[in-house]
Amino acid sequence: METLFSLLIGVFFASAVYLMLSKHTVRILLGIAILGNGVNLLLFTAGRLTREIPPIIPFDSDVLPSAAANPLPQALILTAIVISFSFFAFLLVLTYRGYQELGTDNTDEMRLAEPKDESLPPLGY
Amino acid sequence: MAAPTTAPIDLSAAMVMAPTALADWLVIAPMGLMITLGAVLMMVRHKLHLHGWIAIPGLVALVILDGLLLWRVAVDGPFTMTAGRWLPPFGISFTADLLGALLAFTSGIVALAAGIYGLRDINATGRRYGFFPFLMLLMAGVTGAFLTGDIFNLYVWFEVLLISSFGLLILGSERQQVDGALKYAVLNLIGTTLFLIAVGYVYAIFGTLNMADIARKVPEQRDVAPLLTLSTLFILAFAMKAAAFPVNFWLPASYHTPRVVVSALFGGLLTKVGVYAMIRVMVMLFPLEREELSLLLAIAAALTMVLGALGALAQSDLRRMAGFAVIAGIGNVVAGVAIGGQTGISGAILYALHSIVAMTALYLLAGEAARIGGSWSLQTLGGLYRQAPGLAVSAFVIFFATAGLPPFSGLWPKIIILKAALDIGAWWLSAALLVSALILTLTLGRVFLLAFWRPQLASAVGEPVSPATWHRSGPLVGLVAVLVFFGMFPDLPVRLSQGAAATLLDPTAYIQSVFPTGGAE
Amino acid sequence: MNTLILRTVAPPITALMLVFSVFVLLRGHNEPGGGFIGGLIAASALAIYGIAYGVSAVRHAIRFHPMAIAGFGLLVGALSGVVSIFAGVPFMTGLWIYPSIFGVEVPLATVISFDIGVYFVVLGSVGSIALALEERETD
Amino acid sequence: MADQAPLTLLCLFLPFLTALLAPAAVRRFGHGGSWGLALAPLLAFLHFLTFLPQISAGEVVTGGYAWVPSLNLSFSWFLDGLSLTFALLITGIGTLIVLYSGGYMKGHPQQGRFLCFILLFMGAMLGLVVSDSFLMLFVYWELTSITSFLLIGFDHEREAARRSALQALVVTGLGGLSLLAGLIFLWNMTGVTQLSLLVNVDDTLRNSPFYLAALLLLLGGAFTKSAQFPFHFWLPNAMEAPTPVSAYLHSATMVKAGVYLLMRLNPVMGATPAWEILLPFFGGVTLIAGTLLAIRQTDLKLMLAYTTMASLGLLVMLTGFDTPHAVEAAVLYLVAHSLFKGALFMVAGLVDHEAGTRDVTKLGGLRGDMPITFAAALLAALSMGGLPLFLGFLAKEEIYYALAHGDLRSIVFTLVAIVGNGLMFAIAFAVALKPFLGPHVETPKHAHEGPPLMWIGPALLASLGLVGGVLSGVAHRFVSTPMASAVAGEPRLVEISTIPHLGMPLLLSVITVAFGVLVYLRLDQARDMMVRLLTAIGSGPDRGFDHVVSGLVRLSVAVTRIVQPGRLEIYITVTFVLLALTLLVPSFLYGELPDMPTWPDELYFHEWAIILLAVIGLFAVLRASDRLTAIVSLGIQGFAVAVIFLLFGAADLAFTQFMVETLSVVILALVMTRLRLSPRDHRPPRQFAFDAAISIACGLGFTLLLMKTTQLPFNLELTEFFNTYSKVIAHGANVVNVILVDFRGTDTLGEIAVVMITGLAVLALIRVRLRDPLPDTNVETTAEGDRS
Repeated sequence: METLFSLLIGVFFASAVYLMLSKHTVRILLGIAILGNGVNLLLFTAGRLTREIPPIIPFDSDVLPSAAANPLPQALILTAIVISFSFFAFLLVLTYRGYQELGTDNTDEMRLAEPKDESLPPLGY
Repeated sequence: MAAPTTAPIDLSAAMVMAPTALADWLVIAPMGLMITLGAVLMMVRHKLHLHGWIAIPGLVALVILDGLLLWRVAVDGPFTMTAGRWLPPFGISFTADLLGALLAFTSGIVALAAGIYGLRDINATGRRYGFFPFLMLLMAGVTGAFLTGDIFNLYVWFEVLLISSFGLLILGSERQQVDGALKYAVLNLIGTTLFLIAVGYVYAIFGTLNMADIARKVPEQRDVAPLLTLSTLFILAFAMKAAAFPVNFWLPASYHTPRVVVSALFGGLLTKVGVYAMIRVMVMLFPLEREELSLLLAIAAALTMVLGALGALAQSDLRRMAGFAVIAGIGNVVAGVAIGGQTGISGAILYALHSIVAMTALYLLAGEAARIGGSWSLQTLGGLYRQAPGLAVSAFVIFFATAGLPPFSGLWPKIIILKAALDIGAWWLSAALLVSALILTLTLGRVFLLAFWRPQLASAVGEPVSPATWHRSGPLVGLVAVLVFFGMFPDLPVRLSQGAAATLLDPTAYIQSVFPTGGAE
Repeated sequence: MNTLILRTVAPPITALMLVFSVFVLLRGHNEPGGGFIGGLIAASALAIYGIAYGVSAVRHAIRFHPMAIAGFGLLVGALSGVVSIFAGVPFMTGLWIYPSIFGVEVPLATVISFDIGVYFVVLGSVGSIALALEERETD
Repeated sequence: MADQAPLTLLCLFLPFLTALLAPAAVRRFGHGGSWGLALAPLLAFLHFLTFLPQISAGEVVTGGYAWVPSLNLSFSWFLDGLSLTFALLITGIGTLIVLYSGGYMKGHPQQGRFLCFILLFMGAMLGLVVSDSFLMLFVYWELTSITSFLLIGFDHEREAARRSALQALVVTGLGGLSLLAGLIFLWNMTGVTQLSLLVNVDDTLRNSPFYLAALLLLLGGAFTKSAQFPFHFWLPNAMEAPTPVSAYLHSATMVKAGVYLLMRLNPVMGATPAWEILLPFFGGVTLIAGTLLAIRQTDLKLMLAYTTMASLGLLVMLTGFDTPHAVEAAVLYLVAHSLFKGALFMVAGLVDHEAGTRDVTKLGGLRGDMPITFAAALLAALSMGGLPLFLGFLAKEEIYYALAHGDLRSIVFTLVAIVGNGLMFAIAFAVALKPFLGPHVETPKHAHEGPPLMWIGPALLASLGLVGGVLSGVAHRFVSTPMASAVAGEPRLVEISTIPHLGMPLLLSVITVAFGVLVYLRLDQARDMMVRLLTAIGSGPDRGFDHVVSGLVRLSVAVTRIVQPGRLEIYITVTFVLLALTLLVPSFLYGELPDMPTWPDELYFHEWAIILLAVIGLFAVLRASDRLTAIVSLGIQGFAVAVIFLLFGAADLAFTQFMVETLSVVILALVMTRLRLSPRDHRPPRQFAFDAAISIACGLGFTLLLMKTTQLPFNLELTEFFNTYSKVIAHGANVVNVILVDFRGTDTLGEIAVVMITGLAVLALIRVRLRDPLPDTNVETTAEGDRS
């Protein structure tokens, strides 16, 4: 199963990378969202896979049966999901503001911070 | 929600039973204090007059706590507190060793300086939209990162400081900030994501996240696990955070856009967290892999410092120049890491400490120069030597400290790293170090000539500027005093960074502090 | 989007979602759920109310600025960790007490207050973002 | 005499401490404050004077304190004949310079600052010559560079002064770095960090394979500092500094530091072929170039400056000329030069100060107005010209003793010395006689004799040249012999006296003087000739410096445009190319590829279906031609992931993922509908192929690494612990939640901090009104946008 998941994760990462290589901020944003999912799946697979039994201790037991899924990666992913959602929200609004303020979603045209034709620094003394 | 259903169980199999000394709280306290104050500031966000009264004493307390922490580590060696009382590696351990404590303490100092400077530099809007909460949580992230002993937790603190830096980056109300912030955010997000991915692989290989535990397990797994690929991934992720060539783009693209006090904080702190993580992971966890990849690191280091220095020379804008100066400094640190060994690592650590102070001071200086001279650009600046002699003295110190000339603090790490490079016969790396230092000398000498010595341009004569209040001059003078004092009496920081390097190269003490009884095997 | 239907169903839905969010929060320690998901549900409730009645109505209804609520949540979370200093145990150690209220033994713990902190942070923060975005739309 | 150490330490720091007082002293006492300030170097001078008997008896005095024990570096000094002589020259001439500055800078608004800089520089120079440990030497060496930067750029409102200051900083800074590398080389080769211990290890050093590298690096330091050709250009430009600075830098200090270093290293690094070729060669070239360049000048200071360069060449030449008497000659010439050059510079300054010009063609007949100055100038010139009775004569005799031998090399260098000395003779008298003799020429200011503050210095130094020559026995006993012994590394006895002995040296001296007189009489023709010659040669290294600086700036701009092009697309592309390399290259290089996996046949149909759905969602996002498709497709892959979590036992995750994905899609839709965007992702075919290749490489890299790591046996220690204690100790049945709030609660604390900050950051982003960037102003921001 891990093999198949590895391939799936590869597809996730490849898609994310392709989208992020775009000039357009919106596509970069989509890429970031997919990247987050890829990372989560990677963490999930890193803890090895088990089918269907959630890590919840039954009422009549004190310990979790060993067939249950590995809870640690799940907890890590929960943390990571929340964080990546936060970043996604921030970036989304940033993109929106970028479009508003700079009038474009094309990163090639966003040259306010690093203008294109800057004059040489003074050469004298 | 049920009470325990079985008979009392043996807690000692799961928990640390030894009583917790109050002094152990020192490793948590800086981070805890900053988060608490950040939360409080958030609750009183609209009561602007309270912000300074909460934040500045808070930062003073942070410096004191960090100082006590450093003192304790220097005297007693590393110590650990594991959150939740769980036995390591099951809970999240916070472990303070010399490296973390030194960086935390130095960061505390510059945060205090920036906080005080920010009282005047940040206007009401900036404050209402969270300058001080962002600052507090940035510091929570920074100190948390320096002191945590858990690699996933390190990632979390990276994110805390990253999102705080996003917030700070957009506070200055200028349109170019959106552009800078976009590049900064996207590239840094890629960097931290790569770090998280690497952490995922670490978990997949070792089944643990505690760094002391990983350090113990690496030798067992060395023959089977893909540690070199993993190490390269770590290096790439941390190089991005540290702004090493060729993944340093985000820094020059964004650091000049926010308010200068924010740039100062960033210049001092953010890249150093990346450097810290690189040292922690590559030196302490994967020493043999670092050795194997040292050529890669050395090439990156040489390019970083030379291109950083050249980049600084190419700028007219003082802030952009400072950004490239930060990068050149990172090159020096990475060179130390690449060389390795007691000398190289201690040089890298010492340089990082120096750079935290010097780069913050450099940005604050640029801010004052621009405030008095009315411009950021060397094209129009002039006459500052006459107008602000005190500032000229600060500039003289900061410039030569940055270029690594005596008697200022930049000299010593440069000498140590150069010695380390020549010890192993890396003449080209030494040459890069020297070329970088020379170009920086030329660059900063030119700035002194043009902005300070050159008479004020007739077109630039404007209204007289109000003299600097202590909010502005105090932090600058304080940082300059640090640069001068440790330039003339470098023994203490040198000794401490040597101690830090020794602990990293032989992490027995670090591991011992996490697993006092040899651990739960 | 200020349709009559939405205005009619919004109050009960909001109330229901808020109650449900608290339920999800409290059961989280033993069943799927917890502070984060609870907070998200509560924030969505605010968002729906905001769409129906306008952002200012929501702001008026919750009295505090959402970010202040988030700050309160973070404070609760941090204090839940720090309070263990008084028990002489490390940071974030779960402390449980079982006071008897009206004859019922109620378990109270710092881990629960911590989860409540998470709930408030998410409620405040995500709510604030949602409201801010909605507010733009009505400009 | 161990009890001397604290006093010596105090003397070493006295100039620095006094420097801090200088501005206040001048503010309080005016230019007369320099009388008080001069006490500092005077006291130091007297202190060092007390060591003379000891040193002349062949002893060395060392002392020191711990400084940086962690680097095995102590603040330690080492006084032998060489360093003591230097210390005496620095403090002695320094005293006179401070006095002279008091007069010269009288009424200057920044006189206090000037004296402060002079004293700082003096402290640096003094520390340099007494340093024992390498690093301390380097620290002081660089200190002289940065303090001279301040001094040369003192008249900072003039561009030429700024340029010269930067030039000196860069050239000597370059040398300083070279020196540092050289010193560390020495340290590594010998294991010794102190100059005084170097003497014991000479053979390992000379035989080391790194000898030549170390030597070249050290020479890089010495030659730049001592203005050897082709690094000489900064020195005449340093004349932009006020004259007291020139007098000080050129007589006993700054420029002599390089010679000092060479003399210091002579016992351990000398007497090798490289040493004996490089030093005389560069020294000789510098000597000739310096004198020729001096001839063309009409400015008194510049004439002297170029002869300084020539004299330094002579000194370097002699230091590397391993014949009997060479070391003695160098020592004698060094002392004589310090005295007469200091005096002549001060004379030039006096003339300038009183007459208002220092152009030799516009001066004449001042002897009546400035008799003391004239006397001092004459005495100094006689010494510089090397006429009998003067110290300069002794030096010249010794030089010819050293050089005049039968072999070809000696003949060549003898000729070089004759030409150089002859030309210097001519210039000495041009400076000393031209302004004073002949008909009176009208000058911008009506000249008077200067105040005592100003003539004490030159008069005293010039007289010392005579005293030293007449009382050569005393001078040799206390100064020349110990110094020569120190430079040679073995006992030497200097015996030359001012009574001429018939022989080859005397003959050569006579030839030199005759040549000098000839040139002096034909000075104008000689000058014209040189001007024509130099015009023919074109630009020298001085212009070259400008070209280098502006070229470097242009280069840096060009390079920075390439490495920092300002386009996010390039930044991301580079990052991902590196990522692909990072993942794939080590995997192949170090054999870290996974084993061939077996075909996954254990999956159920619905699991396949959902994985397929996720992939379809991804491709739909990639191919999306409008916003809505993109958003919906993004939702599909997100929900597919949620279902995958559910199928593999992660209910909490699925729940959260579902919620988060919904919210993401909603806010994405909310925001995207307000943007007018180009719907399609236009990439030209080549770009598409390139991007696709990078993406696939990255994806492949992650896949391979994940396969490799999941093929390893897994350590479930942590999970077992959580499963065991989640309920019994932490009282929670949902292990995931217990991990989140208890086992790893600190992560969650950080996470909610992130969430809270995001809320605030988004708020700030939406609310704060942005202005146009105003890069050239720093107006307090007035933006207001808060409405809540």
